[in-house]
Amino acid sequence: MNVDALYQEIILDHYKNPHGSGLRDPFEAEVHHVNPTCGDEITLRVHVDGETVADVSYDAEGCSISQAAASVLNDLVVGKTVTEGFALLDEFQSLMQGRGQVEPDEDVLEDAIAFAGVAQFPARVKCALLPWMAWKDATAQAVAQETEEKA
Amino acid sequence: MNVDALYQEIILDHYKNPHGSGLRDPFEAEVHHVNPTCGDEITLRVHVDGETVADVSYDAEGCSISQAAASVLNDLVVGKTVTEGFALLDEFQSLMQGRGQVEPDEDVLEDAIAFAGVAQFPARVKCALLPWMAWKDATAQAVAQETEEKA
Amino acid sequence: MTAAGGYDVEKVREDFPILGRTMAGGRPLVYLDSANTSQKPTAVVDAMAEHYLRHNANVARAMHQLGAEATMAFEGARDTIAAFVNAPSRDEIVFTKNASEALNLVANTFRNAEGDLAIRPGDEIVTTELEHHSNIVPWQLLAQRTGATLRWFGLTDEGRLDLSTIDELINERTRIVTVAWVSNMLGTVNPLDVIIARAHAVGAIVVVDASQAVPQMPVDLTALGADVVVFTGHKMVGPTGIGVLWGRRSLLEELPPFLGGGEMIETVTMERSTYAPPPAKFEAGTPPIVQAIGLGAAADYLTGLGMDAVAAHEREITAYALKRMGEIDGLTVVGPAEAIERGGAVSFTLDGVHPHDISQLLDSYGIAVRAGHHCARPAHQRFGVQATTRASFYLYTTHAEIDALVEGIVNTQKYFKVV
Amino acid sequence: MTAAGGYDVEKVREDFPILGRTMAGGRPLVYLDSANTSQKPTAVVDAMAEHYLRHNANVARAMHQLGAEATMAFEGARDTIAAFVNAPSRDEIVFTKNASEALNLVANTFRNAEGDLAIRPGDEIVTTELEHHSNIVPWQLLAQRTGATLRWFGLTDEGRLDLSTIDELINERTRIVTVAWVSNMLGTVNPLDVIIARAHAVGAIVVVDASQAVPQMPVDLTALGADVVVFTGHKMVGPTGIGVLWGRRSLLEELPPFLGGGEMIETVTMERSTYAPPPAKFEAGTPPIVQAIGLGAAADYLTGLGMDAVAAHEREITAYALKRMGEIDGLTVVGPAEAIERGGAVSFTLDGVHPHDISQLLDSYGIAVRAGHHCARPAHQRFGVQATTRASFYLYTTHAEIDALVEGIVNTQKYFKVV
Ligand SMILES: Cc1ncc(COP(=O)(O)O)c(C=O)c1O
Ligand SMILES: Cc1ncc(COP(=O)(O)O)c(C=O)c1O
Repeated sequence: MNVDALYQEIILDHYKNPHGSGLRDPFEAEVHHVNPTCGDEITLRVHVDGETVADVSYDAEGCSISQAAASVLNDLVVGKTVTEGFALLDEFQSLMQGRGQVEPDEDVLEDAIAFAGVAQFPARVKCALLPWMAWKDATAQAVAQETEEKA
Repeated sequence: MNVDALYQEIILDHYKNPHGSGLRDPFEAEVHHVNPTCGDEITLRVHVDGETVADVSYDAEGCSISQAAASVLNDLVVGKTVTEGFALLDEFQSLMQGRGQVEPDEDVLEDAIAFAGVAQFPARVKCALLPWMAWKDATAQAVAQETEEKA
Repeated sequence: MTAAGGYDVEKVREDFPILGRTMAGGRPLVYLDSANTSQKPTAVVDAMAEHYLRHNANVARAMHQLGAEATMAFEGARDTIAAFVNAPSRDEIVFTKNASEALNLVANTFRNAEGDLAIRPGDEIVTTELEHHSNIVPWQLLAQRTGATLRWFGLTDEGRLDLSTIDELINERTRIVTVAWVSNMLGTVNPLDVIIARAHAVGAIVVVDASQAVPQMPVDLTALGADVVVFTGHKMVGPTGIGVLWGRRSLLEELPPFLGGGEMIETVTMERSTYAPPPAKFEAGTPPIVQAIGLGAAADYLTGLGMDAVAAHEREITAYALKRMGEIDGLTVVGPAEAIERGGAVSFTLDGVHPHDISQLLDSYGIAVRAGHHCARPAHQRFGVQATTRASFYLYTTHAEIDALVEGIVNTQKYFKVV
Repeated sequence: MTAAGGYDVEKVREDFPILGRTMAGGRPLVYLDSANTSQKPTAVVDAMAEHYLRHNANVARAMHQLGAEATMAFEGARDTIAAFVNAPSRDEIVFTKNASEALNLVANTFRNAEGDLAIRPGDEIVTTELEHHSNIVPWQLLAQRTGATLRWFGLTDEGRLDLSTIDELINERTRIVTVAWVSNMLGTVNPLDVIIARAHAVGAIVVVDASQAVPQMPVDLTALGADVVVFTGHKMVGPTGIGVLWGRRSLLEELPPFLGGGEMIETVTMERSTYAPPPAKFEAGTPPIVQAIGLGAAADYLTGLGMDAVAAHEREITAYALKRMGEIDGLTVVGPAEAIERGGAVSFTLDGVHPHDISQLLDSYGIAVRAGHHCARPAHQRFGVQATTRASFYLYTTHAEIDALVEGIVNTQKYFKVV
């Protein structure tokens, strides 16, 4: 358990300069997620345009890991289709829950491969997943809403 | 811890032939006491005449120790003054709670000295005290009532 | 000596140092009070001591290495218990302090439930006459406090539930049906399938008190199909201070919280709070961490023996006890006299000797049994007795111990000159 | 090295094997998370193991020799705890599963109280902004469920209760005032005398959460004069799974039961039940027997060191920590900065590094601290921080460990390049 595996340079960079942070309009769904154990919080908005995740904007308070995860999430899913986004979530989640045994695919996860080290720190996995769970929740709501409007 | 010390002949005799059992009139107070741990129960009435404990009548369900204790109680306190009765209660109680270290006074406690052995069996002390506690409660009520009536 | 199911009882007894104890008068201990609490194997005690001395930390809240070790051990115990009873999900396992708290948790949360789950005047709650007080009093309190009506199954003379009125007793007004799987006094194993089917047909919730079942038989909660099942650690070779509530997830999600504080929250402000999802929602404060770990070790121990083998041994030893006790003149078994659909608790009366006096005499021979109403006073009332003496058996009970019991009872009769 | 109060800390540490552990990377453990849970001395762990393996039986219900041994040990523990906090009577000591349950017991019984004790709309309950969630949420639930209003003391910038409005806050409508003796986050020791005097002047009940006080200082409940005081075993070198509620006898007698079942009854019929006098009334089901025995052993251990000496050590080590931590640039202590009316929990923030990241780095050096809101989110909100890092000390904490902490914090700053 070497902390350097956790605090990769990429993570600290995203932490210092988070991509896409701040809450923006338009959005179809906004959620507020909390990590009750430690108090980390995120408010996250999703703007879905047709099939596409047009924007993910957020206001997060938390540790380097959860902040960097929000930034990387923004990088990865904005501009992708909802389906692609969920596939990325799956990929990220299995990396996180792999206890350090899963080899991440850089072509798919890009900067998120830096989170491979987090998987060795079970207590921090929740930090990395916080923004992703918020995104999942918000996107599901946004899609449901869209489907309803169509119906 | 020899059971023979507990089951003295005198106790078994009182158990088989309880003195004064059955509920009788007149009475000023009736109480129902339970030993919640084991379920032993006693309904006990006290008839106080002036200063004198004129009658103690009871209906008891329970083990040999609690039944014999009711019988011995009846022998000891009926005909005594209330004050003498409470003194006997004190004497009996200190014998019971003496863990077998207290030497009973036969002139005072008469057959109740046979309960000396019970004191060595902490779990059974409650059995021996059940009728006495009921008597204490009922007598206190009877006396309080009398005082009220006078006032 | 090998039990029917296949383990060596004498070898198993070596795991329980207390069974080798010598009591007053040089008598070897004959422990026949396992329905009250079971003895503990060294493996369980060691697992707890080891945790305290090497890995102790608070769980969930602590993110350091010791905290991770403690959390892993504690949550690992939840996994073990879920697997032991084949719960549909490990997140449906709530740790409580004992079975009584688990039953009260359900009654108390229903008392505070709103909407669909709220209990209203006119609603009915059904229990049975053979329940342990812990499965009666909480429902009496719930009924008193909500205006609902408490009703109950009566008992047949053999000590089985009288199911003849089931369709009237469990009706459209019935909201909750609660029943012991195995009676701690009569030994009766209740026909849960029939009761669950009827209760679910009218839309009632089924709560099962499995305190005497989980220690004795293989349990498959997924197959059972009840809504809530509770049991207690200390009767299944586990520690005191821990019980288990399994609840169907949707129900646990809908019920309001029970105790507030500690880690059961999502977020707290002075004005209001929101709550964590189950099981955390029902685990306020520092949980019984080391007790859960001990219970996990207990489940592992039982799994090591094989619950089929434990159940087979229980059946076999109970049948032997019923046969031998049946030979004693003046002894009446209260409860099923045959070892069919029957657990290993045998309550009895003896003509002319009060249960306390029986247990006292047996104790003087080193034989530990229980006398009284065994927290099942209504069942005693039903059979017109104020108290009984109960001998109860477990995986470590031997035929020789049954023989000692029988000899002890006969000697008791001689002592009190009733034969 | 000898503490101010007179015991040899290095010798005492030998009683706690875990303190000799080596963590990842070969780092010796520096355990600074005792406000979360304390470590346990061998004497406490051995007392419990010995009981399980030699004397285990259920209490009260069992009249055999093992039952008598278990009952004597369990009730003896009640005597020990009563003496440890100088309770007016040992029958006022109720064993719970933790402090959270004890607080909920009070709130929940008031929720169901009738007559004089009933809580009605318009009634007020007063708490404070520095409470642990376990002393907030139960009262929020009580207020929601009865229509009462929850009010609270705010905090000064130094982290002390703002008593300036006490006469308005505690008024004739006030029914219950509940307050922590020592804050688990800020370390503040609250002026109970002033609060109790005012509360009693208006006829309110005073509940004291002594979870962080009883482990650290000599406590005299008879002198204190509160109505209810709760604390928890695992923070005072005792086991998990046990807490204590002391309540004034007249109050315990008047309040309705909390959990129903087991030995809390006097008599049970299917129609209705009556209840045993306290403490049994509030101890439904098999109590945490062995945990109570362990807690008794813990109290004996603390008494052996002398609570005056423990308190003196705590004061001295806290003063040293505050001084050394004050030397670190960018470190802000949240809570009283001086070791006056202050317990041994020091929460802080560090410019530019999130508390989780601090605790993670410290953990990599073998130093165990806690990061988060420490179940005191409102107090964090009050100080505009979402989380803090908390180092907390106890009777076994050394100056060298404080030095290691300070060095660790400085290295953390370097690691995250904030200095
Ligand atoms: C001040 C205070 N109150 C209450 C509690 C709750 O104690 P427990 O978790 O043992 O119920 C704690 C500890 O977490 C505490 O520090
Ligand atoms: C059938 C049954 N239910 C409930 C209980 C209560 O268990 P506990 O005392 O552990 O809460 C018991 C044991 O006493 C029992 O036998």
